[in-house]
Amino acid sequence: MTVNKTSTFLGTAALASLLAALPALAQATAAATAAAAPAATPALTVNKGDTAWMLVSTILVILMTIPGLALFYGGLVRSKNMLSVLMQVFAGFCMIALLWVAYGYSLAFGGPTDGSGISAFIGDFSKLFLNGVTPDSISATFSKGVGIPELTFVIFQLTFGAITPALIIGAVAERMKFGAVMLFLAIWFTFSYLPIAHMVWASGGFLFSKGALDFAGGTVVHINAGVAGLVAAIVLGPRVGFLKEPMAPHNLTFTMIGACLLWVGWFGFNAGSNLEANGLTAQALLNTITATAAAALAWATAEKFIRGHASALGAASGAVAGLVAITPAAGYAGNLGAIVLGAVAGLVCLWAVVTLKPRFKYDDSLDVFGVHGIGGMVGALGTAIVAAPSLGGFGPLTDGAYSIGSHFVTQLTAVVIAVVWSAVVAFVALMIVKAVMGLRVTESAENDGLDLSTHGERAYN
Amino acid sequence: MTVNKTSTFLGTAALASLLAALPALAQATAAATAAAAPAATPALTVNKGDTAWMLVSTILVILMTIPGLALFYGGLVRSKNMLSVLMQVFAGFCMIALLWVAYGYSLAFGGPTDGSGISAFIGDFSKLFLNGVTPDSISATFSKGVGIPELTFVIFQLTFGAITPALIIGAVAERMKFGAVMLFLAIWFTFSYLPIAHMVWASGGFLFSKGALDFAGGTVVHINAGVAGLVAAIVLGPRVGFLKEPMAPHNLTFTMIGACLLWVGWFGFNAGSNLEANGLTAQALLNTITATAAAALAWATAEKFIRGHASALGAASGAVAGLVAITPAAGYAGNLGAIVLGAVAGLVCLWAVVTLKPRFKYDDSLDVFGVHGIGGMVGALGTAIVAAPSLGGFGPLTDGAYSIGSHFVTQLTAVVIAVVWSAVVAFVALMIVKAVMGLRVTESAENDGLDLSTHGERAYN
Amino acid sequence: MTVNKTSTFLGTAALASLLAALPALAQATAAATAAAAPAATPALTVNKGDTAWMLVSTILVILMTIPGLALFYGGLVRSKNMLSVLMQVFAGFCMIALLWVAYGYSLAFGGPTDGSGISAFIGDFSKLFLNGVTPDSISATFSKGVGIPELTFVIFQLTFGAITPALIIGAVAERMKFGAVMLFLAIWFTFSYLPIAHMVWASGGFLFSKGALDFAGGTVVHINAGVAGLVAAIVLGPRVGFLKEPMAPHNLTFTMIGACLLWVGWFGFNAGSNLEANGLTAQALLNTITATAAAALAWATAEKFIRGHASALGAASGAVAGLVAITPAAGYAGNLGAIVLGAVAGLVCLWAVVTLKPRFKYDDSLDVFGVHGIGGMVGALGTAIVAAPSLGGFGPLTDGAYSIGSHFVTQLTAVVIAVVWSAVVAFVALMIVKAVMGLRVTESAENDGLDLSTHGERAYN
Amino acid sequence: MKLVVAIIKPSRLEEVRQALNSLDVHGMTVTEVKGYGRQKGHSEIYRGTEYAVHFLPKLKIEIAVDDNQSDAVVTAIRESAQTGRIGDGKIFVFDLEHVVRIRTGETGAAAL
Amino acid sequence: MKLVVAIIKPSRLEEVRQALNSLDVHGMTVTEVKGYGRQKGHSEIYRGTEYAVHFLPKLKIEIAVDDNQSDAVVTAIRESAQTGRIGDGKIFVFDLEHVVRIRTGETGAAAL
Amino acid sequence: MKLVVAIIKPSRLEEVRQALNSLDVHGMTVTEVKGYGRQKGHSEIYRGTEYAVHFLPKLKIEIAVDDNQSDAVVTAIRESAQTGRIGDGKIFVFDLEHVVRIRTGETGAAAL
Ligand SMILES: Nc1ncnc2c1ncn2[C@@H]1O[C@H](COP(=O)(O)OP(=O)(O)O)[C@@H](O)[C@H]1O
Ligand SMILES: Nc1ncnc2c1ncn2[C@@H]1O[C@H](COP(=O)(O)OP(=O)(O)O)[C@@H](O)[C@H]1O
Ligand SMILES: Nc1ncnc2c1ncn2[C@@H]1O[C@H](COP(=O)(O)OP(=O)(O)O)[C@@H](O)[C@H]1O
Repeated sequence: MTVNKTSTFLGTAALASLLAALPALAQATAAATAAAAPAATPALTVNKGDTAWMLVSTILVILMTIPGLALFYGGLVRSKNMLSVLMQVFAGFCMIALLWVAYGYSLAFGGPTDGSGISAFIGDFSKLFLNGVTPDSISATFSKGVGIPELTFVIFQLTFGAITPALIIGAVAERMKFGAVMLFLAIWFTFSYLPIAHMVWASGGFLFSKGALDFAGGTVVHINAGVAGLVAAIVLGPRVGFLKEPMAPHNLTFTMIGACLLWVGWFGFNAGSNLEANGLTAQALLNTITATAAAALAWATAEKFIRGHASALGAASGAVAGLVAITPAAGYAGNLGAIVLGAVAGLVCLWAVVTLKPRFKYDDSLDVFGVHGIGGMVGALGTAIVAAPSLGGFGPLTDGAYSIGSHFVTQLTAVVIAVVWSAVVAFVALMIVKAVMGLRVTESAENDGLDLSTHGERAYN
Repeated sequence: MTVNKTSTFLGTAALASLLAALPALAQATAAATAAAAPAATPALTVNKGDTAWMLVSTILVILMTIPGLALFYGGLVRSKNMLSVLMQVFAGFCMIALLWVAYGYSLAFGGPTDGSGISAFIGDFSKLFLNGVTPDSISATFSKGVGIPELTFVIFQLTFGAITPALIIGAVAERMKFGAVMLFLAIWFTFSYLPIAHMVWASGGFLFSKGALDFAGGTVVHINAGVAGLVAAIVLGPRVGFLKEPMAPHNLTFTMIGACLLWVGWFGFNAGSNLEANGLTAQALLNTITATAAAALAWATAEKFIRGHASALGAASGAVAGLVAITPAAGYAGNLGAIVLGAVAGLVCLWAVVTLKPRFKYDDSLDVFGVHGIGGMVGALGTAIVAAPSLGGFGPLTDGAYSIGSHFVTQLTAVVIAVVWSAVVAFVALMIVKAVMGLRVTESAENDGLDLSTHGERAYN
Repeated sequence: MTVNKTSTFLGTAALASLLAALPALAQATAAATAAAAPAATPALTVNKGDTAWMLVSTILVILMTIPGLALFYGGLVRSKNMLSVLMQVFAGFCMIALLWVAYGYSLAFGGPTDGSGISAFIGDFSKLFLNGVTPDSISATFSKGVGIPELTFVIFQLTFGAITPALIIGAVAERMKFGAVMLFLAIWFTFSYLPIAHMVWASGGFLFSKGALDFAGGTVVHINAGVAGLVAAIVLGPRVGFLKEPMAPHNLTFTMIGACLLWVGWFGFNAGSNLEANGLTAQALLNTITATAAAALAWATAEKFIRGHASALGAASGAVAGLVAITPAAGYAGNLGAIVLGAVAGLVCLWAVVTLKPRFKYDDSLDVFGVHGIGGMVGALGTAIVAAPSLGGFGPLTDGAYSIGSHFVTQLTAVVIAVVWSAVVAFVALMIVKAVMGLRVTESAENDGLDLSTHGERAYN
Repeated sequence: MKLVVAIIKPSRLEEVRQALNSLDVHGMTVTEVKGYGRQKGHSEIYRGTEYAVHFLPKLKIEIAVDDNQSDAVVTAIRESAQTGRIGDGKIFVFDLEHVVRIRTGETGAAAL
Repeated sequence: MKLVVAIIKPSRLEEVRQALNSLDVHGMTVTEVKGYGRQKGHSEIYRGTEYAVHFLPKLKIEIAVDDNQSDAVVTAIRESAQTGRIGDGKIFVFDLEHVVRIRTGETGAAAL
Repeated sequence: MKLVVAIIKPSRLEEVRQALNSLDVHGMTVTEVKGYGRQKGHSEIYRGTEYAVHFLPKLKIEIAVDDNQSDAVVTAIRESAQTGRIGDGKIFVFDLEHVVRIRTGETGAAAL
């Protein structure tokens, strides 16, 4: 492997200029409306019921990641790579948690809230290591006058920052170096997750100001991770033996457990994103049940028609597709809207996995793009529709009215920006990592399995 | 297979007339007391602590079902049927969740609350697709003036409606067609679960008015499902090789995980049924710990004496028996009452499984009747006793007094009604399904295992 | 086996006199400050948000034990002993839950709160079977005027009492008689856990009065259990074949699931120990994330340098070490303090397991001492440092100042007392059990595996 | 002595064991194997990908017998393992030169 | 008849199956085994303890063939299973006295 | 050449491996099998149902050796695998016609 220092520098420079150049796009008119982002408004009252709910939601999203996502992914690989997947998710979670405290929260939610200059695209360094955030600091919620301890917002958002890079792991499973995975996730988290989270969720963020709707992270989390996964899968190239030898999931029981824990944890993800415990939280939770149920049944039923068998893996995959799609719409969709959105996502993601992927022959090992990328797009665009009050939704009114068309355009803009941004960052990050340490394990290590070759252990004895 | 359309029609007619005929039994004196059922009493105040707790309880009951129940059952079957069990529970949960939103909630909790006419037995169609239920709607709790968002009541009750049919799956495991399971559960849910839930829990419900005590669903959930399981096991007939070849559980670790998650989720089930977060909720939670602990130890200890070995499966089975038995009594029993009730349930259910079942040779694959049916009866009848304030219980007083005898008679009435109702509905439903699509897979499919023959996949590779 | 009744009596007498003799050490000046222990102060207001949070925390600690700890331990043994580990943890939890209600709560938190006489060392029998504790009873929290239902305190503390003995099981795995494990845990719980919990946490307790800092149980839970585990491992002697035949973990996937559930449940353990849902609770939760993440990465990275492989089991073990170490400091440490404390604990526990244990050749099967004992000491002593406000901590001020030195001495005193107390009680308890029924299964039973020989079943078929 | 080896369907093990018991053959060794033959496999689909499964689960039974028992054992297995459906398996007979019982050191027919 | 037994690396199974197919050999029985030989094992470390793993996963393939096919089968296996790296395995050939097809009772070459 | 096959108790594998090593036999293939013989099984109870387990876990070791080594190998196994308790297992010796080392194509004793 030739370590190409020049390309590393070029890559880093490209990333830096990406961040630096984009503020030019910022709209001077970025709205300064009240935001999810913490602001020490004096009049905010904290209710311990909300606090309790945010603590629980945080814990749920962690459960969703470890062991939820780890098991969902782990069951799908061959047994010789089981621990490598568990370890990548586990260590990835640990690493991002520390980066979040170090600078992630500050870059995502620190800085001016007026969207001036670069602040439309990224926060600042004012809250490095949670500087100034004490147990008494308060963040605003979506309800006027209602606050929650800022630390609950910090930990809740930490879990979002941690699960998003972890999602990408499914695309590179069974062949990437452990160190390379870690470094790649760290770079991508810094240059793609943080700015996009800032743009969409921070007061004054570029997309936030444009009115992009993303209740719990369809764009920030799923499109973002799905696209990075696709790029990584293509750059890495397929696993040895891909499309030649059988690579059947080694333990679908673990995958099913993982899918169930993803679902359970996702209630914290989606309903927690309301930042309060009220009737709308219950609506978001209900939508997260019904959209998912509809998607699981849609996928399994379609499989029955196409292939003759409704599979358990199909139902689980459909459920995840539904969860992804309802994520941006969780608090905006009405009952019927959620069900329809879920069903559509189930069918479209099935198509992406069964038809789209084989056509292009990229080896997205565990279908991160097919489920999270595509499902995220269905959700982001569908949100514009199902949020319409005329369709039973709870979308925000502009001058007393809700225009599906204009919301659709905004959502599409957000999707395009996230796709391009994430793809560019992922590609450059991979080039850097390749230059620094190489991306893939040796072929013989891949044959032996990463558990033994990388981690020196085996899952089952 | 001969599709007998006539019998289908007869069956459907029988079900319909069952529902239609029963109101004649309704007591004109049905009490119109404040109920768990939502009623938009203007003076209700919502506390976010209660809301947070109801959200959490909902999530816990989902955890209890998927993956809890799915794993508990799945570990007990042979590995060739693992995914079929996971899939039936998973897809069953999805289907009922959608039916609940479509008409389940309306039929269970919609309609007049005065118990007039048919409303003593079933709700109406006023809340189809949650018509009129908004994030601002409020439901009453058991405390005067205290409300919770109606949507939290909707989702909490959704989980009860979903787990109950899923319990039945254990009785028909390893041999029933997937489509037949789904159709059977849908019919049984509609004609047995919904009316019994209405009768017991809705304001004006027939058994509610009679004062039947069922804190969290001993009758509605466990007797109901246990009896349906027994009927289904008998109608289906035994598995190929039953009592001839070994059918040892393929993975008791999964069964133990499942038992633990059932227990953990059951706290939401039982303590959540208080609809508030207060001292009585903690009492219900404590009872759900101690009754279960006593039952697990009682079963395992008795096994040690009978068979020479205290088995892990015995402890887990005992725990479930204890959970079932304390369910109706969770908020009524005192500390000692809960422990005694649990221990008795552990012993009685052990007897049901070890002595009763072999005597009648029905193949209730995973002992749904032995544990849920019998345990539910022990609990329902025992509640009359342990709820007595003289025994440390918290049962409701009538004219300042608590009569164990009269409560026992009421409980017995409720048990008998549930047994008969559920048995009739289950039988007719099975006949309908048999006529429509047949009940069992072919013998060769059963030999190959349902995972491969029905779902086209294997759990372990 | 010779049952030596005399030695049994001597042992019991020794334990009794240990308890009786120690009050002499009690400081007359034991502070009578407001305490975590319940006191029916009339002015306490209960907030349902706090109540909801305490209910959730209780459930989380149960999840942490069953299935969390059970799986973490179970995955590490050979498959022939899997069920025995699950069963010991499960049955142990059940047994202690009942003992807690019977007399545990009373001995830990009953009696005078002024530390007079024996009350500095142990509670009394005033609350046997929760006598007098009703759904309306209220316990004080750490905030003036804020109470929680006493029953939530009872159940929360129940889970602490139950998990502590369960931790010891890892040290005696794969060779101890089931009955002997149960009896040993019951005796040790009574004579070591209860007095130490009382001394550290009850108002008027000996160490509480001295100002020992133990937010969530570093001394009470981890040092206590770790030392008992070491003593038990030594007294029992090594497993047949120890250091001769391979005893590789049979299923590291279960161990990883267990580690994740331990972590998730530990949030209830640590953040629940604040007894309220507020900003400090979020801080404790954050510390429980970051210290753990730092420890997991520290252990795995060190392994990479020492052995060439960063293992998944290493990351999981490191995580547990971090969780143990942050336990006493959870609500006292600031952000950086928690990270440093975690990283140090990861490295020290790695040393204990890789270097210390082999040197002394005791067979602490699953490293209870190496991780909980040593990690607990690192945490207890480290708390004195990281709690310092000058280092960003939240430790209590004395006369407006925080002295690391004097706190360190207090912490060291608490550690020494716990080590000696637990070791003596464990040793005597083991001698009693040995005399009554013997400690180890026969060699042939050990060869066959405890699942078959003791429980009459096998985990996998 | 002979070693009789039979590849059978897993579900026939119990019948075979009983058939051999009635011949007073009380020793055998069983291995889980996968078989490939005229019996066709099946295909499994995981997400989008289809896998052809050519190998089916079978059991291999090995029985060491005295020369004169060999035919009876072969017949007993053939009858008890037969279902008449494709994939029933094969019986192979080998010459066995030497047998030792590890526990006692006995050799030849006495070791069986 | 002969029984050809080959110990091969698991990853070569598919090639071997295809090579045999092109010889018109359509039956075989496969067993998962562990092999010990010149190929060195590796060590695994769990917490502090290091385990030397001497045995490596291999597959055992058994093919009953008519005498005259035996050499062709051996050659086909040798070529398709070879990677040239240590641990490729062995081929053993045994004399097979008698074969029976359980389903039909056919014997000898007809039973293959 | 001979193929020495031993059915042994799983716990004896390590002793047997070392005993063979000291004879300079450095190759063998091991299979997990289940044995049925004089050693009685046990019964397991799951909920109400009792299962008789007739088959006990054993290991099958196969060692190809040159004719003149055969006796020494048999003796070494017998001694190292013996516990003296029922169920210790059997040793079978077969004639081995032909051996090939896949990696090199060597045949006969050179292939071992
Ligand atoms: N030539 C062979 N050598 C070794 N084993 C064979 C051979 N042919 C078949 N088998 C074994 O016998 C089993 C059954 O063979 P198959 O051809 O499928 O059906 P049948 O026995 O009914 O002819 C196969 O699965 C395989 O295990
Ligand atoms: N003497 C033997 N008897 C039986 N099997 C053997 C013998 N020697 C080797 N094997 C099997 O062949 C496999 C490969 O042998 P090895 O010596 O490692 O490499 P190579 O085949 O390249 O010489 C071993 O893992 C073992 O399964
Ligand atoms: N006739 C036989 N053919 C093949 N394997 C046999 C035979 N008899 C015994 N075995 C194998 O040897 C093992 C030990 O035999 P067993 O009769 O239990 O005890 P022992 O070896 O002490 O006589 C059995 O479990 C079985 O695997």
